[in-house]
Parts: sequence; C-alpha cells; structure tokens
Amino acid sequence: MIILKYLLLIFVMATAYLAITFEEELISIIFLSIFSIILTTLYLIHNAPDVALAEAVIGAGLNTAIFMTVISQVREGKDSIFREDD
Amino acid sequence: MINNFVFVVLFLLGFYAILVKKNLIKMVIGLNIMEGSIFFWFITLTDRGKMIPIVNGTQVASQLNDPVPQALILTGIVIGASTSAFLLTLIIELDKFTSSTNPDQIGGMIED
Amino acid sequence: MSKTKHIFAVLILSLLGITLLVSLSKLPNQFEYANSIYHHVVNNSITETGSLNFVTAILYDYRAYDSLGESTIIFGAVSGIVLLLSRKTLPVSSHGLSFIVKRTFGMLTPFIFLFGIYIITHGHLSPGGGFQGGVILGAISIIFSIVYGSEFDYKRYSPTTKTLLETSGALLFIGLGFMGILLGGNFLMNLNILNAEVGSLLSAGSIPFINIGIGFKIGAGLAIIFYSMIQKTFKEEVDL
Amino acid sequence: MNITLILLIIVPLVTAFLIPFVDVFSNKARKILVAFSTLLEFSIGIFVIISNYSSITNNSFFLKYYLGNWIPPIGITLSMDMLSLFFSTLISFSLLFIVIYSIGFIGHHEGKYYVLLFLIWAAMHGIVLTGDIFNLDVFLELMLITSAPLVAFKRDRNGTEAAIKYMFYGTIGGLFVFIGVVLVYFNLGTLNFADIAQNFNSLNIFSKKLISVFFLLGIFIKMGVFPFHFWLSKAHSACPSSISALLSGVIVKVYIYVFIRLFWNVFGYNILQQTGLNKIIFVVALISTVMGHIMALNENDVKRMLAYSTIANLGMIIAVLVINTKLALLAGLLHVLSHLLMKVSLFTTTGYILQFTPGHKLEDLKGVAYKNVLIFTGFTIVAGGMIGLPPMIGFASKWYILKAFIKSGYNWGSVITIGGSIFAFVYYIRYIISGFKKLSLGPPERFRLILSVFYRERVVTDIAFIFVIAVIVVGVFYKVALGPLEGAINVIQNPSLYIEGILGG
Repeated sequence: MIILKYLLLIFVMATAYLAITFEEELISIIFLSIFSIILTTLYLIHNAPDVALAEAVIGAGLNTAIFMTVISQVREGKDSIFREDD
Repeated sequence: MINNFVFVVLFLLGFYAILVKKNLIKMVIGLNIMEGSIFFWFITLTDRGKMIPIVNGTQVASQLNDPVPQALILTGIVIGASTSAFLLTLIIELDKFTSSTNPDQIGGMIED
Repeated sequence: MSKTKHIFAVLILSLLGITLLVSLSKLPNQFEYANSIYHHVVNNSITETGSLNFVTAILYDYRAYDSLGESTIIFGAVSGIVLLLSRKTLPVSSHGLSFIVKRTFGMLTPFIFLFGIYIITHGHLSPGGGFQGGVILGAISIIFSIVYGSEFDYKRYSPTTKTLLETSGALLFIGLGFMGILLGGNFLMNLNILNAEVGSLLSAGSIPFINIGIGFKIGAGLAIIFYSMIQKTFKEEVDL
Repeated sequence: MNITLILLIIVPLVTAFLIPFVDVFSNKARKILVAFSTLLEFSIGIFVIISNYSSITNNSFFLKYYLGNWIPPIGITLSMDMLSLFFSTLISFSLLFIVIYSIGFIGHHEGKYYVLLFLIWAAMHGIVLTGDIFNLDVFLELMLITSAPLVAFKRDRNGTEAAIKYMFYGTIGGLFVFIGVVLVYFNLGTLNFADIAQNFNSLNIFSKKLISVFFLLGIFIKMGVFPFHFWLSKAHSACPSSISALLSGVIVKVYIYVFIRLFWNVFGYNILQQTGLNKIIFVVALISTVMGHIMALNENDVKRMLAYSTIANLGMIIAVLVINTKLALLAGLLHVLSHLLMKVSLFTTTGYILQFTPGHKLEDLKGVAYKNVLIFTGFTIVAGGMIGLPPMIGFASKWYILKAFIKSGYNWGSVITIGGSIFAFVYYIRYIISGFKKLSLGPPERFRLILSVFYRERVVTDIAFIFVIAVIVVGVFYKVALGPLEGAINVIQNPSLYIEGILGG
C-alpha cells in the first residue's frame, strides 16, 4: 500500500509537470485528466470515497469535456495546431 | 511530510503556469492543478488513518475518519469546476475578438 | 525580456516554495482538540440525522446552508455563461458519430441514467449524493450532444426544459428549508418526513429530498453550460 | 432567533432563482417580480432597524440565527451586530437605487442581468451576516463568479479582457482564503467565528502567523491593494456604469468588512501586533494610496481615473484602520460610508454623461457641461467632495482621517492624505474644465451607437440626483451617523462581545 502511494505521488507530480509543459493543448488536457484520476486513487487510499467519486466525475469527466469543447472552438481557423510559444 | 512536499510542488507548478505560460488555457489548467493540490493536502492532513466515514453496522463511531474536511472539499471541487467553466467561456469570447489565447493580448497579468 | 521574466518567476516561486515547506514542517502533528465538530458528528450523527454516510449528513444537514451557497454558485456560473454566449446563432446539429457508437450508447444510456439516480437517492447510505449523481445525469446530455448531435439533445431536452428542471431543483431545496420554519424550527432544519429505520432507503429525514433537488439542479445546470459552449462548433461542422 | 436575518439572504436568492422560471412564461411578470423583490428586501432592512430601535440606541443590539437548529459550533450561525448592521444598511440602500438605476440604464430585455444582480445582493448579505469561516469563503466565491459576467456584460474585447483578469486574481485570492480555512480547521477543529476567536490564542505563534498571512493575502488580492491592483482599474471601468458603481462602491466595502471582522473579532488585533504585520499593512496601504493617486493623474479615461481613485481611497481606509485607536476606527468607517456614497454618485452621473459623448477620453468630454447642465453640476459637486471640500461628506471623513493620523503620530499618513487631496483636485479639475470647454466643430452625429440606449432616461437622472443629494445631506448631518458608528467601534474593539453574543445563551 505504501509503495503504491509513493508511486502515485510520483506520478501525480509527473502528470502535473507534463500537463503544464506540453506545448500541445490537447495533450495537456489529457494529462490533466490523468492527474485527476490519480488524485481519485489517492483520495481512496486516504479513506475519502465521496471526494474520490466527485473528483472522478467532475475532474476527470466533466472538466475534460469542457476543456475539449473550448479547444475545438479556439482552434478553428488556425492553420497549425502547434502554436508558437514566445 | 511527503504530503506537504507534494502539495508545495503541485501548488508551485500551477502557480508557475499562471505566471509564465503564454496560453490562457494552460493558465486555467494551472489553476485546476493548484486547486487539486490544496484538496489533496487537506485530505492527507486530516486523515487519521482510520476507516471511511460511512457506518456499516460493525464499526464503532470512534474508528471513523474525519468527515468534515471531505464535505468541505466536495464543496470546493464543485466551486472550482464552475469557476474554470466560466473562465473558459471568457476565453472563447476573447478568442472571437483577438483570435488568440495569448495572455499578452490582454496586457499580461501583471500590467495595467 | 521574456527570458529574464521567466528566471525571475522561477526564483520567486522557489523562494516561496522553500518558505512554505519550512513553514508547513513546523505545523503541529497532533490534532486532538477536545471540543471539535468531529467528535460531535462522529458520535451523534446517526441518532441526529439518520444518515449512515457522515459526509452526506454534514453536506445536507449540519452544513446544508453551504450546499445552498454552492448550488447557487453553479447557478451563477450558468447564468453568466448563458449571458455571455446567448446572442449567438442557434445551434445547428452535427451528424454525430458512427452507427455503431450510436447503437451502443442507445443501450448504455438507460443504465447511465439509472446509475445517476442510484447515486443520488442512496446518498445517505453509500458514497455519493446529489452533486456526484447530478454530474452523471448532466453527462447524459453531453453524451447525447456528442454521439447523436446537438439537435437530438435539443429535441429531447430543450433549454427551456433544462431551465425549468434547474429552477425547480433549487426551489425544492429552498422550499424544504422553509418547511423547517413553518414546522416551528429553523431554516434548513432536518424534517422528519422519511423516518424508516436507519439504514433503509426511506430514512434520514429530508436528506434524500435535498439530494434529489440538488441532483436535478446540478445536472441541468451542467447540461446548460455544455450546451451553451458547443453552439459554434457544430455550426462550423455543417458549413464544411 | 430572528427570522429576518435569513430573509435578508433568501429573498434575493429566491428572486434570482425565480427570474428564469418566470421568464419562460411572461416577460412582464419579471418586471413586477424585480420591482417587488427590490422593495421587499429594502423594507426588511428597514424593519430590522425599526423593530430593534431601542437596542440599537443603547448598544446592546445583537441578533442571531441558528441554521437547521444546530447550536454553535456545530452548524452555521448567522449573526448581526452593529458592525454588520452598518454594512448591511449600506448594501441595502445602495443596491435598492442601483437596481432601479439599472432598470432605467440597461432596460428590461436582459433577464440574466437581474439574476446576477440579485445573486450579488444575496452574496453580499451572506458575507456580512455569516458567522462561519468556510461559509464566508463560499459566499466570497459566489460574489466573484456573479460579478465577473457583469464585468464582461458589454461583450466587447475590453470587457472580456477585464473579466478574465478579474477572475484569475479573484480565484487565486479565493485559493489563499481556502488554505487559510484548511489551516484553521487543522489547528482548531472548528469553523465557527466565535469558537475560533475563543481558542485562537491557545495556538503557537507560528500557526497564528501562518493563518493570518494566508487570509491577508487572499483578502488583499480580492480587494486590489497595491501589489495586486493590476486587475482593478480595468475591471471597474470596462463594465456598464451601474456595475462600476456596484463594484467600486459596494463590493470593495464588503471586502473591508471581511478584513475588519476577521482581524479584529475573529483572530484579534493582537496577532497583527505580535507579528508586526500591522506595520507592513500600513506601509502597503499607504503605497497603494500614493500609487492610486499617481496613476489617476496619468489617466485620460474618466472611468479608469475613477477606478484608480478607488485604489487610493481603499489604501487610505486600510491604513487608518490598522492604527487601531478609537478615533482611527471611526475615521475608517466614516470614510467607508463617504467613499461609498461619493463613488456611486460619481459613477451614476458619469454613466449618464458618457451616453452623450463619443468616448470615455478626456477630450471626448468637451462641452458636456452645456448639454447636461444639472447632471454635470452634480458631478462637479461630488468631485469636490472627493477632493475634500465642505459641506460634502468627503470633507468630514477626510478631516477625521487627518485627525486620526496626527493624533497617533503617523505624520507620513497625514502628509499623504493632504497630498492626495491636492492630487485629486488636479485630476478632477481637468475633467471639469474639459466639460466646460466650448465645442469645436465635431462630426454631425455625436451620439455614438451604444449598447444600452436609455430605457428610461428620467429614472437614470433621478437616481443620480438622489445620490448627489445624499452626499450633501449626509455631509451636513454626518454627526447623526457618529452614534451608530461608535456602536460598531464598540463591537470591533471588544471581541468578547461577539463571542458571548454567539456562544452564550
């Protein structure tokens, strides 16, 4: 259990880092979704099933859908999906 | 101890995204990560290493975990979701006027 | 300029991080305060509210007013989003996804609905409650828009229906609160409506009703949010 | 047990929930509903004062309400003492006229506008009346998320940018407040204000310091004090003038209430003194004043100039409050009243004037004095009040602030107050002179195409006059307000009154 928890903690930091540093927004959002799912597992390990359910449903489900919609709106009419970061 | 460390790292990662990233969507992602880090920290801080706060017939009341922080975090999660949904709507609106999600378009976050 | 700003930000953040870490490590480790909410809730919750799930007991009974504020926040976000996006053209439907996906989700949707209803109504017995179940119900509308196209969603649940659902959910919550005043207690008092034996479905006073009200409110609100946000996307797809 | 407390919050809340419901059926029913609820809410506020008049006069006024029959510290408690009453009355008074002003200014075709306005009203009363620290956080977020759409109400680029900035800063401030709540619960195991106040001194100095720093950061970010003021001028100027008046006049004052309640009654002023935070707050607030005045001097946009002036006055209020003598607290509260009245009347008059100009810039205002004589006279009168001329209320409050600074030996504060008045004189007189300049030949249609053509012009001018008259009348008879203010100061200086009021009997 403790090994699992430490593994998850490493993963949660890694996904947060990747979600922020990836240039491509879509990948960022997928990583944010994974971040939420790992947080869900951590909440379960810490005996909080209600919070885990809410995080799974809202953080990993709803937030992802809304972010995807926004990306599809913002991206239209732009030739490249990779935007310059200056 | 390790939980505090993870909280600080996640919180600063989110803050870093808000301060430095040149993309408003990334900044909202950073905001979400900051929120998640605080919720995670609150859960670990008040976890007494006992059972889940749902009685099943056999547990004694004193064996249960603290349910109050969990209720507060549930409220916080919903607040965070509605905040980020509204922010993203504003970003869609901004994109219609400037066709960009660069925060420098709006004069940056730390300029007038 | 950008480079120096970047370095500056990293420097400030790492300074902040070290201060935070040092500060947090100095926090006391024990938290056995005598007169806390925790002891009261854990020892008396079942007799006082009749809910087996203590988180639900706190959310919808001890601190029901917080939940009222929270569902008002969702309502405010919905109002703001509709205000900003309302002047756009009416949504035009996409064609949706392929036949196989449509059939599969046609079979799955009733079960998702059932799951949402289960989570809402069993909020006082098992993990879950109005918020989580409401989001699942709202997800059905999102699935309809994605899989079948938003026209189908519009026909099934028009925005007016969603608005009515949302408002009636909120009014159910506030109405239950006022019932408390009428019955001689205070606002948002736990009414003794469902008084079966603790642990059965029809127990825990007015908590299941508040759960249902919040569930419909959140579900409809999130569906409205998603519906307002997709409008332009589907118009573009038809133009292609 | 007083049911009026919960009604003050629930009436606007139910109205907001009902407006979309009624909208489905009839447009006319909504107008009646809005007008009815506005008057009802205001009369509840009046009723509280009248029915408790005797206890208000002898300083024993205290109302409380246990939500859901849970006695503190278990459930959430609402309470109203003289401090809450002062702010609640200000909110009810100004919101009554702002809603009526909006009926004339925005018109009735925008249902959601009124939904959000009533939600803000409910949130402000919720903040002022609540006795629970997490509930405070929830209602602060509610106020943020309902005022941000109104900032972007014009649906133009400027408003959207302002709203995005406003939301980012507000949300980050909310996160800091939430961290504070987490630390409070972790250290004390309770969320009730009175319970926290009772046990706060038993903590070690380190936890106390951490908690106060996080709450201070959160509130100052949300308020827009100096290092975090970048969003304020844009957000307060990009919206319709009715909302500018609300944001700049009222919402800022609600944050000041939170600051006073938390750091005098809940955590106690001692914690600021022990950790030396009061010196830091004082310096930061004075810097905020200076910066606000300098930026207002540089600004050529009339609404942004008014917004910068808000930053300056905000800094002055906070600086004078943290001195923590009786006179200083009195001066601070008096300036809250005076700045609220003057800012709301400045924005309401400016909102009218700007409908007849091609833009918001200084040169666009040329000749408005001849076109709208009465309203521009009102603007000039209130600008005189902001500078600090008698007999307007601005003179009284600035006089008290000056006295408070001098009596407690903060000479820098008095220098900055006088300098601020001179600065204010310069930047207001520019606009007034510009208003009296003769029109050179302009384009034939000077009436620009605007989003909100007046729905009822008469209502707009009348409300603007009401506020201008209020500025003068309150300025002449300000001594009447001193009695209730002393009651409020009594509450601020004696946290034990608050603790006993809630926990005892």
